[in-house]
Amino acid sequence: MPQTTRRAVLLGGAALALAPTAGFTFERDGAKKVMVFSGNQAVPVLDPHMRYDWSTRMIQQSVYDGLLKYVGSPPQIVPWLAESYDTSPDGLTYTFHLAANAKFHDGSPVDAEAVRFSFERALKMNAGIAWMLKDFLKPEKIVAVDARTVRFTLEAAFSPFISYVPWWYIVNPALVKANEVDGDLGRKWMTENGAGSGPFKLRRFDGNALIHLDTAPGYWKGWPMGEEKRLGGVIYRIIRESAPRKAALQRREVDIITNITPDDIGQLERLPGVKIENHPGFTTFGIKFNTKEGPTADVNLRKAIAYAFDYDSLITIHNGAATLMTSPFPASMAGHIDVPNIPRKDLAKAREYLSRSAYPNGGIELEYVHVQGLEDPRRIGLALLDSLRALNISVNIVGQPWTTMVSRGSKPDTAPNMTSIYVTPVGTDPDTVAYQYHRESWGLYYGMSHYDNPEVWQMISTARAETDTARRMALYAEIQRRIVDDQPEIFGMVANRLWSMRDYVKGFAFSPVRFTGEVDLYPMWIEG
Amino acid sequence: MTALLEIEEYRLAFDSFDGSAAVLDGIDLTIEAGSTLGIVGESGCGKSVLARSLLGLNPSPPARVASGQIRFEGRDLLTLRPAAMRALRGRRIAMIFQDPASYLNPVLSIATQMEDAIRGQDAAAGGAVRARRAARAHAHSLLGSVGLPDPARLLASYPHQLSGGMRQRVLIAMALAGDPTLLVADEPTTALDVTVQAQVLALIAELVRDRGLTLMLISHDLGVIAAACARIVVMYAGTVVEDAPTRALLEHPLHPYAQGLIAAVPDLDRPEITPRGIPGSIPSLLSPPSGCRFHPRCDRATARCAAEKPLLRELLPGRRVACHHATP
Amino acid sequence: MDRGLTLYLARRIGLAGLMLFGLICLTFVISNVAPSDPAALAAGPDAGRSQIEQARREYGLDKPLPEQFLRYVGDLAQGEFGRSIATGRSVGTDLLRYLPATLELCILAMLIGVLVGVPLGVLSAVLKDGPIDHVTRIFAVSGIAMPPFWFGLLLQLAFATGLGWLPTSGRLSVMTLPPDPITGLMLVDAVLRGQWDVFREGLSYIILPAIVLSFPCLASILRVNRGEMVETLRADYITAARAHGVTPWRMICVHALRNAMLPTLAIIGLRWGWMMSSTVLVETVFDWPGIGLYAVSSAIAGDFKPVMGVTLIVGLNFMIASLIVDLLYGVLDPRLREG
Amino acid sequence: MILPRRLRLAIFLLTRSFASMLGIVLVTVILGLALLGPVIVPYPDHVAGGIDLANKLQSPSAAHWFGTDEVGHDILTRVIIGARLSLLVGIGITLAAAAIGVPLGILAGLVGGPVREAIMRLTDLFLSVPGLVLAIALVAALGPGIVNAMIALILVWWPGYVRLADSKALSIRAEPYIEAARVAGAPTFRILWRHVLPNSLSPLIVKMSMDVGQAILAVASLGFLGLGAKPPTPEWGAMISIARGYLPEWWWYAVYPGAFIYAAVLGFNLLGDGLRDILDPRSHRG
Amino acid sequence: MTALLQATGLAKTYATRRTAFRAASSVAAVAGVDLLLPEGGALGLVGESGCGKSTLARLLLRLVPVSDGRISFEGRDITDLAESALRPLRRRMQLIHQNPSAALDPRLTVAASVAEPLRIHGLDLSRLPELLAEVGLPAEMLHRHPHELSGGQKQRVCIARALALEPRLLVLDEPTSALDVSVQAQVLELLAGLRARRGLSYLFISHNLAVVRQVCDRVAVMYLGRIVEEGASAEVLGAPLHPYTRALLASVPRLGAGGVVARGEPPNPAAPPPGCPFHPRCPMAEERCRAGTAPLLREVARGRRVACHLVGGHLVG
Repeated sequence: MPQTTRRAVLLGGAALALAPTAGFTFERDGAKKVMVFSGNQAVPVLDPHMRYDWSTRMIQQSVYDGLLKYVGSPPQIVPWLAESYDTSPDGLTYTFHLAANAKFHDGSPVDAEAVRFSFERALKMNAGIAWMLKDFLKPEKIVAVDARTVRFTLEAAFSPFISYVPWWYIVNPALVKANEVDGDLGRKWMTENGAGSGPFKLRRFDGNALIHLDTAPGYWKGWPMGEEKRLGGVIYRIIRESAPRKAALQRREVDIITNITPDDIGQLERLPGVKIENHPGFTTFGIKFNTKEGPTADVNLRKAIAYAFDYDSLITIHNGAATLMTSPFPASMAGHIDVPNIPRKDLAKAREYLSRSAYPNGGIELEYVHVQGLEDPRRIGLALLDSLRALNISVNIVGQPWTTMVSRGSKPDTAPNMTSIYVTPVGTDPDTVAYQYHRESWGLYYGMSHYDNPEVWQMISTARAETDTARRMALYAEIQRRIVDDQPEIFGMVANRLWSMRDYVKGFAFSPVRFTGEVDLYPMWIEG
Repeated sequence: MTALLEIEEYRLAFDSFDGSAAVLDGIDLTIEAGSTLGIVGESGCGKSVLARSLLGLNPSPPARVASGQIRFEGRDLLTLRPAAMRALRGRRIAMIFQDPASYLNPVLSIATQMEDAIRGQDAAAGGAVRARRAARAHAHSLLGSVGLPDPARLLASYPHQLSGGMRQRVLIAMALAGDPTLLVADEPTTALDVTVQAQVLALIAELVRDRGLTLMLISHDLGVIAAACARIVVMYAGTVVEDAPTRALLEHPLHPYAQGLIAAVPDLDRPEITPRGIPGSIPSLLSPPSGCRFHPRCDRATARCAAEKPLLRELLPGRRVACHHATP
Repeated sequence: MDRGLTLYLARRIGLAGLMLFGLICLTFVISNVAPSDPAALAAGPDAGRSQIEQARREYGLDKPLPEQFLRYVGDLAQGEFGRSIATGRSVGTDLLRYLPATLELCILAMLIGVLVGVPLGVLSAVLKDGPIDHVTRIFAVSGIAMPPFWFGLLLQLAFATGLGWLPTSGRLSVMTLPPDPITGLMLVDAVLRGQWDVFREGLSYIILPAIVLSFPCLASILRVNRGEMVETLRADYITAARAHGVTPWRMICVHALRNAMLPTLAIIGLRWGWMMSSTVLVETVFDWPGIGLYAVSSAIAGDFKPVMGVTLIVGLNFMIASLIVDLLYGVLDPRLREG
Repeated sequence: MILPRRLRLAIFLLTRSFASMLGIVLVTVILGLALLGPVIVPYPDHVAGGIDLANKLQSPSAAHWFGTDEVGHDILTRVIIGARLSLLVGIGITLAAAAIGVPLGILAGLVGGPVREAIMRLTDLFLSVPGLVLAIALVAALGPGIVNAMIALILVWWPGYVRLADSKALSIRAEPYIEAARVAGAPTFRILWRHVLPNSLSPLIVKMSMDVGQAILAVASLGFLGLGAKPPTPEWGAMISIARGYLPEWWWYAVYPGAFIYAAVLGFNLLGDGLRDILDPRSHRG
Repeated sequence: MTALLQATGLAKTYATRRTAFRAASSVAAVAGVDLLLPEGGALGLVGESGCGKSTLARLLLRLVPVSDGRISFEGRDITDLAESALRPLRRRMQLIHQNPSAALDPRLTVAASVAEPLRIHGLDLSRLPELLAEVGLPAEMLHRHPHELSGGQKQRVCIARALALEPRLLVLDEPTSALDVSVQAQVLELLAGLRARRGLSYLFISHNLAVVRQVCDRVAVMYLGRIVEEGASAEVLGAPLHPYTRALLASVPRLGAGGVVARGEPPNPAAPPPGCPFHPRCPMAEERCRAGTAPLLREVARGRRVACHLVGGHLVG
């Protein structure tokens, strides 16, 4: 590969010039290096209370701070804007004590009012993250006790509360109010502007192409790698297709990429100066059956399919970079157990279940729906199609837009026979997964099975209010076993998360609770 | 008088998928300097092809010269290189065409077209090419000389704004741009109405008289030819069948085809004479009749006519005819 | 401007308005036959039922269809294309952001198409049935037959991945700031601002997509121009020009080409319209941040407001192009200029 | 007498032109593959979706001439079966569009007046949006799939035939022989059927030949955007769409289906050009 | 003699289409024509191109809509008849076109072309060879296509097709102008023979005065959509009264000497001159010719009508 020249921005970014043609230099901003990260997904809306997905949250996490923060693997919740918090014994009241030196990018302090304002704003907007707390937290129950103390009083005991708090970012009330139009809570302005206190601040925002962040000078929390090594900034560049993204890494146009296919790993590993980060993930893949209507309402047929499915193909498709699920919960989730009788490919059993079903000789066609444009579920669909030929069941593989799929899944009579679904729990609390199987989740994308088992529902409700950890975990173990018995879905796999980066990229810290592809940019730097 | 143009044994074929058509089959004729010659014949007899041969305008392929010579001022036009032919066009031999509407470029102004013709003549002459302004002045005077009023306004206009007669006058003016010796007029009035036709014919006669031009006029209309030319050549199916002074031919045609042609034209002044047609139709030149090409339609044809091609012979002084049976 | 022209323009614009309304109806109908639930998209992936319902109200999706339609038309009348369901952003703002990139790409591609297509067409016609003509003709048909997305991939393979001469995709390298917009067309702005290195870099990014986009257009122009030139060179007035001794160069480039350019102009107008729709493919391949990519990504996400917006823009562009071609026709063809 | 001459002329015109010969050869090969496809493919099992993950992404070899794809399908097999699909779809779209457009167009051109005005305005409406964008909107609404893609393309394709048939009908209507038929007392329908339609046939055949190619290309384009055929249907454009993610290392995966699209479309266009030379030697519009 | 075809005040106005650079306007192609064709008569219609003679022919055959005036055929007013009501009448009024190559459907054989009217009216097809023989074509021509025939043969086919329906009126629109003179004479012979044998009536349109004089017993001269002179052909063409007719006759090149009279060219029908339309070209024009309305066509002698201010005043007292 020919070495290409790199471009550099000279002081202040006002004057532009070509870098020396010999060799290459890093992207620089003044004396500091700039790291370029590339993924496939746009960041249409920056507002932390409006929406989230992996790319959006990565930028939000960089620009904003939360009261707490998830770090490490297994994920831990560490203090951030809040130095500490207290919980009342009844599990209803949480009191957060804020750090003294935290300040927004405009220099104003991050005080209790800012926290209250931010939570209130998120709840009022009732979008994005609001669902996590809105049933348990009313805006008027958030009180700024003093400048550095905020108290939340929940409507009912809710054990997962703390596990959600890190995703509630604190915005600068003064800026938001200054840019409010027609009582929109600053929504329009916040779409493309930052009002945070985070380690980075926005320099250029073009959500479909490129986002340029500058490191916030004198970030209140300091830098783990030290002021000397810290970056001058980060660029998130959207390259939709994997081939050009790989090429860009190869040509050193970017320093780190994500959304690489398992097939790419081998190629990338052989490149000199390139390393791979390959970590067990947190995102479960399952094929949800419609348990209410159609042939798959028959548990025996579901079992037959689950036993006929070639689970190894999931691993092969991912070139080994995946782990089969041993329970409805991902392995790094608290309370996860290996459910002993979870199905694996066993054609004899499959045929036995089939013979007990309404279709002893197969002869039916089932629809398998995946999100249009996603490659892995499509290939898994092919594997499913291949597997079910042994049962004389044919599969109609359909890619549909997300909206269509969700809309169909909202009612049992329109939900597809089988739908491939990825679910990433937003927190480490087992309730986030368990609640998918609750009656309340029916019709939502993770509730497409319309799983119907009132006993399990009852256990889920009990567990989320239970404050005794041991008792909770026992309940969850039982929940996992019961769900596997009912087979509302084929429990698939957890794919590894993959990044590839130049070897001079340092400070990468994996945390499974983040979404696929999402990186915590704060601790990273470039060496050399 | 000296011969300005001599055509000898000129044969031209058009090649097509269906074979080779002998469009001109041994043409022999001479034009004296300063004379007026009319060529008459029905459609497909090759008269227009002959006219275009003089300026090398027949597209090749499909046209292919089989044999013969066309000597103009002593030089064989058929062997001229393209550049030399370009130098001749317009400067020595000029041409005016049948349908003035289609022979003027619809999207260019008269000024542009005339200037280009004038400057093209300059370039061909090898001397300095005059400036557009000078060329336009020349165009102005040319238009005046063909009897067009208000040349300045005319120059600024486009062909579609002119009437048929004006267009033909413009084309004549362009033909005069290089001050030619020989003017070839290919059916110059066929597309015009009868009143305008008379005007254009008068103009041509006037130019021939005033400028001492040699005229070769081609038409299917014997009346037009008779009005403008002193001598007439009758063509049939790619051959010259008779060559005679106008009055002599009209009063006493020698070739059976010429006789038939004259008898077929209805005479406005003598309606009591019913015109007679010539039986049959013009032969296909892909497989022309053997011998005399007219013999299948000729009531005097004999076995000899089918076998032997009659030569164009001088039967009377100044009168040539190609017929085995023709008598003075 | 005389009264006739004013009347004509008024009629044409009125007709275009009618067509636009038809188009709006068409796109609205299309977007509503979809079995998807836009509200689910609006509310986000983890949204609960109440959030979905709130989004439905917020976007007016709970209103009956005729009312939704009237609202949409009303919004459009104020230049407002509605809000994207997926992102909540104003489609009008997004279109304004992406349109210049597409226009820039199309203009450059059209320049390539005309500057290469017309001379090649002339050359091919003048050398009719010669070897150059044969090669050119196959080349021209190839332009129409070559799948643009595949051609783009091949060029990427060759020039970006293989030879490494040009970047694979995007509009500028990550660290280069685009010049402050004057016209919105980046290359033009770079020149106006005197930022020549940005211009050079921008050129290196735009050249491959522009070539791919221009190929079918170039081929069409070449074909039509060649055909018209062949026809024109056979025309009587060209024979006359030859007889009058007009120089060959002037005869081909002025006398013949002026006539051949009229139908060529028509195909240029038509192709300009088509080009806007081909950008859908080309922008997808080259990650070009224009309206084509915007339309495709929205269509795949089931987000219809942007698709409708792009369809309207593309249709409007097409109508304007054909109006301009009609007017240019009058300028170039004196026969149409006055009665 | 006459037919042989016309036939000979046709053969002469075709054989004289290298381009036309190439078109005939390409179309014949595609037709042959489409007809014989299921018989000659080396891995018939890979058509229906049988997967072979052990052999995924193999480079071209004796066993797999064109290599294998990401689930181990033989690319040669799928490309050949793709020919059948593309051909059916291309011909289907063209025939359906012509069946809608031609009668409407001839009616418009012959009857004139408000009927023509209404038909032509509707046509203009569809023609004012370049096809691909409209097709994308339609398929996005109807949902992806080969049948929906065909419906969308037929919907954007028919107006072209209205235009052509209308202009032919208009020009033929002005022919004296139509007037002669009217003088003879022929009713409109007879004029349409006996004179207008047969005399419009040549340009229609030429357009249809070219449109088969363009329809193949359009379906492939939709496939490429992920809006065409569903897996495991072996559709060329959809194959390239997937193959894109495997560039540049597994280049053959994208290159072969693309080459087949190119060859097929080229073939039908060259054939159309050749037919035009035979049927309508003076016309040459692009 | 009874009138077979009669027109009163017949007019046709065309609207020109508006384009980008031109407003819509109207052109009077035919303006107030009175015409009478007696049973068995042959009326010649002469004039230069664009004078409206072809339009007049098509008006009379009801092939283009009438703007104003009445037409009667066989004594019956056909001005407002619907196309279906006209269809049976069409059998008795037929048209021969100027260019026989265009008047035959290139895809049909001679047999099919000639048989078409018979089929339409459900007549006996066995008469085909007979029809062909009548126009002087051998029977083997039946299976030829138009492009295999010469111009004269094609015109004969067209005549046979017209005769198939046994018409009483034949409208001939420049039937020989596309033909060579040697063939023209053959066709004229044929037409004369047919008229004598079948008792046909001809409306014969031509710009060739000599041909009209040969074929027709009456002649009408048209200028700019109007008839300016009408009468027996020997009189009109032998002793013309209207200055235009005189100019026309004087312009015809003769085998012998030629002469030139008329100046200028026919004006644009979209912008006709005021007063007598011929006045800008007329050598005798006076003040009254230049203003007011066009002179009316008036009878100046028995069977002789002229539209000229100057003529009318002198001859009829």
